[in-house]
Amino acid sequence: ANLVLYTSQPNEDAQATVDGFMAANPDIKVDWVRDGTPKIMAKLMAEIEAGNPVADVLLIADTVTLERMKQAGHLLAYKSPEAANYDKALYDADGFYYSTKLITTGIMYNTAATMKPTSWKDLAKPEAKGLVTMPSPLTSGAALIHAQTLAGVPSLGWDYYKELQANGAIASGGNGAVLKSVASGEKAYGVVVDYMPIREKAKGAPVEFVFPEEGVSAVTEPVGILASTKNAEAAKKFVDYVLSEKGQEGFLKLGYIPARNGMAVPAGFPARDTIKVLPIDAAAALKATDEDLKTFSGIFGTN
Amino acid sequence: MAKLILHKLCKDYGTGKPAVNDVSLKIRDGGFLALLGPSGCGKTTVLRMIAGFETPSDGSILLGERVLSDASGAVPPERRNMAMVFQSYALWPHMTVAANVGYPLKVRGVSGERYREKVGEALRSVRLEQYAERRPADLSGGQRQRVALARSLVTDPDVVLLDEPLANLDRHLRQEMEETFREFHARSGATMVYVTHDQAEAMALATDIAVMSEGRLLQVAAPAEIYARPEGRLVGSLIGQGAVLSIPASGDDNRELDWQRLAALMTQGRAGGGTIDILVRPQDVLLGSEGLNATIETALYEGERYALRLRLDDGQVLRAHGRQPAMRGDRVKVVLSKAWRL
Amino acid sequence: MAKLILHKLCKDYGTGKPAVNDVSLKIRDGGFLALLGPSGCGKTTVLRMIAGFETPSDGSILLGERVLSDASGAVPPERRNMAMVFQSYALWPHMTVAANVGYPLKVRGVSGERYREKVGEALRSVRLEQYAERRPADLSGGQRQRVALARSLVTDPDVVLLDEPLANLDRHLRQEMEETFREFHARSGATMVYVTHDQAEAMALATDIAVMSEGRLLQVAAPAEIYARPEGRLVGSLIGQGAVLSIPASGDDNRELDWQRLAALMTQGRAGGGTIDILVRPQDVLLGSEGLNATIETALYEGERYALRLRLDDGQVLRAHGRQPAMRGDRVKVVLSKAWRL
Amino acid sequence: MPRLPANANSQPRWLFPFVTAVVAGLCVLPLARLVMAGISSILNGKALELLADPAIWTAAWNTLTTSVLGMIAAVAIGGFFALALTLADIRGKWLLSFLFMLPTMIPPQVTALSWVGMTGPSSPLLKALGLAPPLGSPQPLYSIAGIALLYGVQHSPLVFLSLRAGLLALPRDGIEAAKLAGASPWQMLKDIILPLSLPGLIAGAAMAFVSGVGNFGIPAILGIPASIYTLPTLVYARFASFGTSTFGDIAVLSGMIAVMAVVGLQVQEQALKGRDYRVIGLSGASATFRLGGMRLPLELLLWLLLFAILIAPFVALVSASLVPAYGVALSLKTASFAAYEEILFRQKVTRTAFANSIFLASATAFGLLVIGVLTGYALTRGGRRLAAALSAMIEIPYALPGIVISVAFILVFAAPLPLLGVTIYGTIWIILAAYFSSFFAVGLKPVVSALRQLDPALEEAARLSGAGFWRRLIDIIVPLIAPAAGASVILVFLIACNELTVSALLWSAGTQTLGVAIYNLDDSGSYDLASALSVLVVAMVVLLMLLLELMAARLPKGVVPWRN
Ligand SMILES: Nc1ncnc2c1ncn2[C@@H]1O[C@H](COP(=O)(O)OP(=O)(O)OP(=O)(O)O)[C@@H](O)[C@H]1O
Ligand SMILES: Nc1ncnc2c1ncn2[C@@H]1O[C@H](COP(=O)(O)OP(=O)(O)OP(=O)(O)O)[C@@H](O)[C@H]1O
Ligand SMILES: [Mg+2]
Ligand SMILES: [Mg+2]
Repeated sequence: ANLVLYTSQPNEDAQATVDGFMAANPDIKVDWVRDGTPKIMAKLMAEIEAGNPVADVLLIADTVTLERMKQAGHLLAYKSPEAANYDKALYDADGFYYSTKLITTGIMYNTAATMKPTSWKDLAKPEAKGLVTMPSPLTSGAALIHAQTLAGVPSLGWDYYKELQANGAIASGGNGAVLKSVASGEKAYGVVVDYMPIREKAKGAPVEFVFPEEGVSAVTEPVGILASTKNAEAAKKFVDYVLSEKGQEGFLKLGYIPARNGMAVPAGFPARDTIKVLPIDAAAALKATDEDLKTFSGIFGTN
Repeated sequence: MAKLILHKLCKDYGTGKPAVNDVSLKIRDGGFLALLGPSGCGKTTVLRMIAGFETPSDGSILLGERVLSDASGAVPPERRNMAMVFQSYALWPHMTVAANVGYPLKVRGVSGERYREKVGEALRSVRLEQYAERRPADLSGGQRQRVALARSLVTDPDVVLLDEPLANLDRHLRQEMEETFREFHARSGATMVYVTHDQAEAMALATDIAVMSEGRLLQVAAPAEIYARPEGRLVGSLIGQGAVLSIPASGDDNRELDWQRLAALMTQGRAGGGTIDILVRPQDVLLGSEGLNATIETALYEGERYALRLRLDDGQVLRAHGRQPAMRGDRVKVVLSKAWRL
Repeated sequence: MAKLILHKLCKDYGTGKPAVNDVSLKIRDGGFLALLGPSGCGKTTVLRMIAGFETPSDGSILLGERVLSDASGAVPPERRNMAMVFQSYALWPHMTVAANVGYPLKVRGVSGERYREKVGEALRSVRLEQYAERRPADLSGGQRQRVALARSLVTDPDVVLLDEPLANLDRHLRQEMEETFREFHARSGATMVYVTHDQAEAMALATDIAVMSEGRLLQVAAPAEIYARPEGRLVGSLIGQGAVLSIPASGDDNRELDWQRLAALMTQGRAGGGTIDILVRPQDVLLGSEGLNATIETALYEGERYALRLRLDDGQVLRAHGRQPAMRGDRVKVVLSKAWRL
Repeated sequence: MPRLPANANSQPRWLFPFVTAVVAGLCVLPLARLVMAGISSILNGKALELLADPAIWTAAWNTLTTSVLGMIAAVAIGGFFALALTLADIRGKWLLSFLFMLPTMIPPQVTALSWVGMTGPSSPLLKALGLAPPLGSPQPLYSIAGIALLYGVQHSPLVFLSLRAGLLALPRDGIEAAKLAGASPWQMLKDIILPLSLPGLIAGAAMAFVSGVGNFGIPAILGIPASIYTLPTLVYARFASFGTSTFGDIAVLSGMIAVMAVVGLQVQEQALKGRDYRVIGLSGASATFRLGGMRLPLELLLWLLLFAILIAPFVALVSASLVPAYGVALSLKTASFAAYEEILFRQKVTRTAFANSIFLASATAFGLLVIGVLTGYALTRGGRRLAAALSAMIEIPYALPGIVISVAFILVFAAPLPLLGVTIYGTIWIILAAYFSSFFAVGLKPVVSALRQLDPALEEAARLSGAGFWRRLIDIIVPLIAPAAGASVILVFLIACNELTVSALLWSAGTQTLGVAIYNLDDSGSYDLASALSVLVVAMVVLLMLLLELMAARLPKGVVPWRN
């Protein structure tokens, strides 16, 4: 049977990744399915519940999700030789999952906006009153990680979110919705993942992306192998490939910051070492997830 | 009230043959016109034009001074103050019998005690008091027809259009309903137009009878007149159960012919000079020991008497009444005591 | 073909009063039964049970040896090989006239030349050859009824059910159609059940007449029999246009009463001994210079003669025929030449 | 003596068991499996904890209010169009009806976004009028009323088609009788026309309500910014944080949605009860109202509504497909057909998606017509009580968010089928099965209401002609309910054609649907490609509708909804 990949990467990216892998391993054929993280997880969990998971390899948004899979015993441990080239914080010590790239969350603004924000705090200023939008952690995995990350920064914390809420910020949909909202000028500022506004700007959209001075949160699109796989060998090859220099270059070409040490950054990004990534502990974040979601929705009023 | 005038009315459904063709008719104020004619001759179409459901292809309709419809436009049905019994009843299935009957009142803003009273009265007049709360679907055919009847008589319309309103009723009810019509007509003074295929009904009710055929108006006259002096074969054969015979032309202008004259003409043989049509009513055909030779073709028991169909030796058909049972094929002699030249 | 047997048939629609109540009836093989009765008496319901659209609440229906319906179940209508003319026609609006008529043939797998021939023949017999390609919605009321008629006669059914099939037709067509029924009946030998409110029609066509009232069967007999010897007030008044009088009991068993006997009874006054009902037919009421005193209540012109309603001095109503015009309120004397004790 | 069959009822004996089996297979089984999956979590109280959360109840309340208000809006808009276009002498009926079918084809998110754009600071229209609110002003559509309004816009064609079928069955003479009784047009509408076409109207309203209950796209875009959650958005949120209790939570939330749908159905049954809608005699109301001086204003109003409902969002869609990036103003300089080129000639997924969606949509539409007619027949002719239970079962899947249905189907079909040993999971057949389940209610409703209006004598006459069940179904019943059958096929086709949430989880390589393709493009930031594909889908549907128009002469009267 073919190797089956479940991924939340955008279509073209997924196709490029798979094409690259198949070019490197002509004897393995890969079928892939892509969807938003919540949907792909719903699909996978339902398959597991039904006793017949189809996927062999997962390549999805955030480590928290894979940490949950790991704890539920759905993942296979594999120590990839490529791990040596990676920062220890970027993969699971037992080899259950490996980060593949950095997708940071920062601030975008419409070029028509009067204030040019440089820090997270700027979004709570009066100039931004009613003009800020961000993705909801209930919809987007990256947004959840982002909230958990900022909440852990002493100078920001949940109080920062309360200020935002008081300043008329809204938490809506996913990153795509934020992008549209800001690009169309409906809102002036948005909290959003980096590659979207950078790509759109390149196409001519009236937007700008900034890496705030406090630092950015990041999701790392980890890869992991399902415990139930019948294609373990091929799956391991796939993991090795995405972690390899070749695989990482592929991501770079697609406009992402590779996770591997010593790689360049895509056009439009500041140099890798000037980007300050705020740390997050996947296991701890997982434990706090329900609590954090509640806190967040408490602030933004789903009650 | 006022005169209802149809002026050169035409209606063509686009089927090639006009359904109504050049019909002109005056119905006097408070008149009661019966419209008679074979199936498909355009009676319903005339009614529908009077009501305003069909726009005439040509001609006009007036009620007194008021133009109801002509080339320039038409008054919509809801503002004509007419009532109609549809051939298909047209009851509203979602309303009870009482609501069906009371609807024209409701529309006119009648309510409360007066509404109940009027509806009750109308239902009583058609013997349906006990069915007030039923739905039309749960009624028998005749009962449905009576609901439609009650509905048409519940208000005070200027014109009442009745399309075979008694077709599905038994004799007793029919007589009662005829009585009801007569009373209603006398009381309200409404102009009534009554389509029927039953000549006896028409005679019994109407002040005028109009006979149509293939979209054309053949004759309009009072019942006695049209019975006594029908114009043309069709009217003659439609009114009264007479038979039409073709006999050699008499040459004179007299239209009433007696047996002497008839015997002379009919025995004289087919000498030139053309033929004329005469109408012979069954009651004027006397069976006896003299007269023309005829053969009994059919003899139908009608209760009171036998309806006989006779064939004369020259092949023409006569109708007669007989008191005695008769057999098909029996030879008889007949005298025609009276005939009418058409 | 075989005998159609209704055995203790009941139908209750759940309205409190059964629509059909304990009706038992045998229609002989190839018989022609006319079902007569006032509006709402249950005629259509009987037909619908025979056809299988309603399951009887009680009782059974047999066609020869074959049980069509009883407590244990019923043969579905589509396997009864019957045909019916519905009171509401039930034509299919999406099909042409020809397709409506031909549908029973199509279902039976008849096609090609034979199909066209049969449909053509059926349409010809109801005079609708020219309307074959019309839709029912574009026909007149009588034309629709004729389509329904043609549809019911196009196949060779075992039983034909006719629910007031001629109600909307004029006299000429009616006579032609009666002829068609008679021919069809003779040719096919099908058992016919014919609902009508027209006693003359029933008499003319049927081999047997059944009279119903309020769901019950009152009398079944041959036409002459039921005319001559009606049982009970209702049958008496329904068959022939007789009037029913109440007179002092005669004390003897003779049911045919002549004028002598009647005069004696009626003038003897209301001495004890109870009363009896007698039926007096209009043709037996002779207006003259002697006899009972009566007042003319209404005199309706019927063409051939006047239909008179007379009120006797004791308040009872009589019906009579008069040749001369008569005025309301005229005093006359009548002799009752014949009467029948009900 | 030969034994008699047990009933002379018009249903063949196999029909009711068959229908029950179909409903059990399509509707009950998947949902039962979902509940089973959640049962441990329900048992250990985790899922029930959910019910103690006031947020759930707020969401339930929001769902209810938005759906009810949305239904009212849909009835108002769709009903207005249906009445005006079937009963009045409006000019250009053909075009108006034709265009009015299309809003169903524009994905709800697109409609929502274009309305937001249309009324927001960057609205070209408002800018041109100088009425554009300043950057960042509050958006009035982010509210219960806004969501309801868009539900109304999105679902009004459902009401339109269903009511129209009811109106076409009106008895002509019944309307004439009302006119002659002196009823003004308004009274006639109120007393005769609407009550008589109530089955169609209520069916449309019920579909609009249930569609609102299950809608995700609109509250996701309009609700979440204002912190208005509905049960479907909450369900998605549950999936976002997949945990051990998720199946239990989903089962509980679905249960709440199901209860809402069933209550709605009950209300509908009550509204229809105790009345008779069987039309006696010939039906077919032709244009009944002459509008006179009212005609022009009414026509203007119709076109204005159509502009807001269809043309504006569609123009937004087209312009988004012509500019290279979101937020770039469309001008001659910025416009390019690059997106179409890419979609048509480079993306091979486009062709697959078109083929799959057309196959799925037509198979579902016609399959459900067959099942719907059989089921409708059994429901209207059979016992009331069982029928009510079956209707409820059929209703629920349509009310549930697509993601729940698809999860339920994965639970049932991920493992190989017992006995057969083959698995349909991962093939196109599982999507088809899920569509059957999900759109059963849409296909069934118009058919049932038309059967309710049918004069029973017409079928009786066919039976006496000797026509067995199938025969009269094909020859008599289906042609007689043709307008409703047409509505059913077209509705299901349109909805299935750009359906997203059901197929989102069920597709796999090679079985992408158009909805999935558009969503994926959109989700990965290729807005221009997504818009271009959406435009192409609309174009395809218009093409198919024109094809239908060409065949119209050979179809029964009333099937093609834009023909009168
Ligand atoms: N579906 C029904 N539900 C309740 N009652 C009904 C139903 N159909 C008929 N009835 C009642 O049953 C009785 C008999 O009805 P049926 O139709 O058999 O009368 P009928 O003899 O055919 O009368 P008509 O000559 O007026 O057609 C009537 O009183 C009628 O009101
Ligand atoms: N909508 C229509 N389209 C085409 N032709 C029609 C339409 N309605 C009636 N006709 C035709 O017009 C003629 C007159 O019809 P109309 O209904 O007026 O007859 P009628 O005198 O009432 O007959 P009946 O006594 O049978 O009811 C008939 O030949 C009929 O076929
Ligand atoms: Mg007529
Ligand atoms: Mg009847």
